[in-house]
Amino acid sequence: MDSIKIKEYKKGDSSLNLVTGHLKAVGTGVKYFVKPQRITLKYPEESLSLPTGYRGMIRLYKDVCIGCTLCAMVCPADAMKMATDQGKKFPTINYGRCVFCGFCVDICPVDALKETGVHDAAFSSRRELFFSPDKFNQDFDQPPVELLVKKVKAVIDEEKGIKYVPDTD
Amino acid sequence: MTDQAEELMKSGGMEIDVIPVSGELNVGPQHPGSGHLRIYVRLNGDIIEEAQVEPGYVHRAVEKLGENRNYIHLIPLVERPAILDSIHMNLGYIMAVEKILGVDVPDRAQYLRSFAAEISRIASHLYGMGILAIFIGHSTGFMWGFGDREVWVQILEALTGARITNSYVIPGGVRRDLTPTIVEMTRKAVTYMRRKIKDWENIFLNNPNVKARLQDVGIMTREQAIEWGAVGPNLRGSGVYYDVRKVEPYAAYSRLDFEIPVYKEGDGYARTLVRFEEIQQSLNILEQIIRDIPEGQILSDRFFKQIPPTRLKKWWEGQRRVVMPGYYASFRPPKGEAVTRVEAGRGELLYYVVSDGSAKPYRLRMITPSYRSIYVMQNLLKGVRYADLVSIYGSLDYFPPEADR
Amino acid sequence: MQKPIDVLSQALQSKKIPVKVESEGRASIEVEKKDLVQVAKVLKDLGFDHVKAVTGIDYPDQGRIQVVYHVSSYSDVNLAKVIVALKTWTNYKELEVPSLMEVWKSAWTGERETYEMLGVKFSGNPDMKRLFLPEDFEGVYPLRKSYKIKTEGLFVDRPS
Amino acid sequence: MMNLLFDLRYYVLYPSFFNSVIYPGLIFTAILLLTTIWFERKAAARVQMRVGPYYASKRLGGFMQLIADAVKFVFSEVIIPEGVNPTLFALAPVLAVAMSFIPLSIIPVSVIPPSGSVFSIYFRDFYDPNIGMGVLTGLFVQYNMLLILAIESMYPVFVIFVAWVTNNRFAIVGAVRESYLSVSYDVLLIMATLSMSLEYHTLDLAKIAQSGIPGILANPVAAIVFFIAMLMGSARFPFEIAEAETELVLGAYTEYSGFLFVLTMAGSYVGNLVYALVFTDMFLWGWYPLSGFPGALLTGLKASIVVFFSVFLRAVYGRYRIDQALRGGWKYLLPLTFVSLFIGLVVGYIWIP
Repeated sequence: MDSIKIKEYKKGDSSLNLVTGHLKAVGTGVKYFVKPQRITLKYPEESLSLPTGYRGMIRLYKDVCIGCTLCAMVCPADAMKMATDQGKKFPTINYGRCVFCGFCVDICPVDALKETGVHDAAFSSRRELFFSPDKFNQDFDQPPVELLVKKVKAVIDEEKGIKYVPDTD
Repeated sequence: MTDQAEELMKSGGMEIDVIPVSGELNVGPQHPGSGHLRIYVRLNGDIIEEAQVEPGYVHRAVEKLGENRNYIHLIPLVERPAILDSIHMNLGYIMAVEKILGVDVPDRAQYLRSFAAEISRIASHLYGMGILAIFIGHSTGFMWGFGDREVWVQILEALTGARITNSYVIPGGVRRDLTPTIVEMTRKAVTYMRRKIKDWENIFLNNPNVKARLQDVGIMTREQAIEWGAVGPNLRGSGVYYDVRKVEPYAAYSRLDFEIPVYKEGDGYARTLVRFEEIQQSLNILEQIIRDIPEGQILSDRFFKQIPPTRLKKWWEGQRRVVMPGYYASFRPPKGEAVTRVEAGRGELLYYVVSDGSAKPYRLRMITPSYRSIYVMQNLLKGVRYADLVSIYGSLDYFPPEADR
Repeated sequence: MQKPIDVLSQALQSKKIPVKVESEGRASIEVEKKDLVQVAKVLKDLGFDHVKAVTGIDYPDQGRIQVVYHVSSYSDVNLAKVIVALKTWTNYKELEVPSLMEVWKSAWTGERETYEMLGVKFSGNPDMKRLFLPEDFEGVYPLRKSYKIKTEGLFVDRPS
Repeated sequence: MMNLLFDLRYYVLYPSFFNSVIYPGLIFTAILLLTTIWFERKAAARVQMRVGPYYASKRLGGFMQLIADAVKFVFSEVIIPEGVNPTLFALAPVLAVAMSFIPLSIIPVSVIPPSGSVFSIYFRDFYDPNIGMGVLTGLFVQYNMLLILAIESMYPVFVIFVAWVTNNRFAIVGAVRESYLSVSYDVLLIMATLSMSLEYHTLDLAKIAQSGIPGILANPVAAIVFFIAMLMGSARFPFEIAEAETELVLGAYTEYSGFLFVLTMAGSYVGNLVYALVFTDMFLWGWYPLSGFPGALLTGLKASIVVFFSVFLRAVYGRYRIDQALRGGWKYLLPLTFVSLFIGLVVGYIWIP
């Protein structure tokens, strides 16, 4: 074990320190006022592209699925259930419950489930959140991309924290 | 009028007779300065005579649910109480499960656990400082706390695939490996944070206004901190040298070089300073990890062998990700019990898992740091000024969902 | 230098307190309800100064509840490596355990929670009332095994 | 036709009307108020890694957001809590705002030269014997310093009134804090003003500004004290103690919603502008060396900068505790005002004729 160091801070500033403290605080404020460091993403106009391996919404490849039920067993939120379809068992998912842990994707022995990276789908009723195997088998309807939308990706910058640069892909 | 209150009056340089004017205030749960918590306050003038902390507004019965779910199902569940610090919440639980299972974790996975945990700690501390700042009215500290946290959240997102509910740690190892991109991101983020910390000092820590609000506020002596069972930075702010990372090193902490900041004063400012210096120490740790991390597997051999070879090729050799063998879906650990502790962002996190040999834990006890702060806060709030309620609350970094579980 | 756990077990054995050493940092003591406070005081004298957790475990088949205090030390750097589980049992017939608040104040939260969740009364704790549950919560104690929660099956077609 | 226009111009530009309704009265204040709030949000956003108001009007940097907010507030429901007197509840904020507007018609914003200015026709009506020129002010009083301070010190009474009628505990605590604060900052304001009046041998703001000697150089101590007292008086950071959101929800204004809430909010901003105008006249040369309408614009510009700076402090500070603010006021700033009195006496004797 390392040596134990118990520190103390200096209490009771002198009035000179007090003045410099105030000046430094206001000065830092002014510094950022003059040269702002903004990290806001202007969302509808700029859309963030996600890193590879992002655990977004999941889709099923029905033709690959062997109906082993492992995904339903591992699902922590009881979101994935098995349904019988033409004598075969297929997973269904209730997105009202899914917590996007990705366990089902990881445990599927034949890679019949895949994370899509879509994270901003919207549904108009709770019933729509329930995906039957057939619906689950389709690609997600990507939200209509207007021309204005600029795909950007977040890059960590040494000076500005986060910078958004246009995504070239 | 309590003695404490009288003393406070004198120490504040106001030696006047205070005519007792009492009244009650219900701070929370619908109050901008309370969070999901109700504090019943009895005031005497400006002095709080009695404060009763009443948690439970965000209770989600993690312990009960834990008895009704398989071990693997609990991974996303136990990180819910403090999603800002989910890596730690997860890590403690997984360590308990591993102890019962008797699994060894490979070196690289241990380093990766420390890596994710330290990022989580920085993010958690920044969040805590942000909340403290807005509680005392300092909106810039609030926004900076959340803004700078975003940098670390981005790294976690790249590493684990999710921003906050990471579910990154699994029994026997971790789910994903470090990529060169993440190493580069971390390196830049460390540089950025070191630079930004100077501005933090100027506008927040050394700001005379902030000092006035935090110094000599909510003083907890060493004896009191021990008696009340304070944890984490609150404990270390009171001059107790206790950090699970040093006392009982887990993950890779026995091989990492870092210091534990301890301050003697025990007031709100000391607690804030401890958090602040812990961020700096965490930056050092991160640098060491990306320098020293050994090569190797990230999942215990016992489970790694069970992954089907075709999948192993695709995922591990392709994306540096491990997938789960079917074993995980419903494993039955032997009978036994385990007590594990980790140093989460807000302090010591204790798990007590009792297994009866079935697929579900017989009893899961989760003692979160904020849970242990309830008693500390209740005691600290007695005899302080009403305006100090928020600075004590903030400086304890109390997080209601974490306390309620 | 002796390991802290060995020092501890020697000290306890000299006082005729049965201690079970589980690993380098874990030990457990199982005592009768009536000896609880006394053993706690011995532990406190040894340097264990705070309670980390108070846990109640329901064993309905045996008709009793186990109460576990996990104690450790802050002030002694060596003892901090050890967590001692102080275990005791209480029957369904008389669900009352002496409170350890007089020894360790930090047992406050855990004792209150165990009271509301399992119905174990801690005599001597000044705040034996609910903490997390709402004041008007009805029904049995939620952490008892007799409090069942609804679980679902794996199949949509055949709900279990 | 020409006559009608001339008549209209005569009445519109008549300082008693012009100053209290157009500039720096209702209309200008309303615009400046919106600009101030917009600036406050924008400036805080710049410091805080954000963008601030943006989407309401992208070209104007989100300026229209404030208009949108105002419209939203006007049309949202005014909730009158149970157990209050509805008349008084509605009347209280109106009175408070009205009270905060009154000083605007007394503060001199410029001088009227005998000829050459649009205001020259009123030269005789607003003739100030102290400076030998007309003064552009709504109501000319030779002792306007005293009158402004007297009216402004009434404002906290109405804040307390607002809190009292809402019958809310947080509001009462806020009102108590406001009353403690108002006593301490009023003393500072009066003492700082007094030292300036000793220094310039007058109680007329116009004379101080027109003297051509900036007060901030002649008596910097008084300027500092006045500025801090101004922050206290208009509930700006770091003295936003009576409203203290995380402690008292919104202090005295907790129960207000909709349009009445806008009024309560406007009160403190108008107060800030009043103090800023006085500060400009007293310490920053006011309109000097301009006169007439350009002079008035210059005064407004300087006052706006003072207002903007005081709202900018939101991005730098948290709030002090009430006892710290009181201790600061009585223990440190009050002795400073004695220093400023002394400086006023000496400098006034040596330098200022």
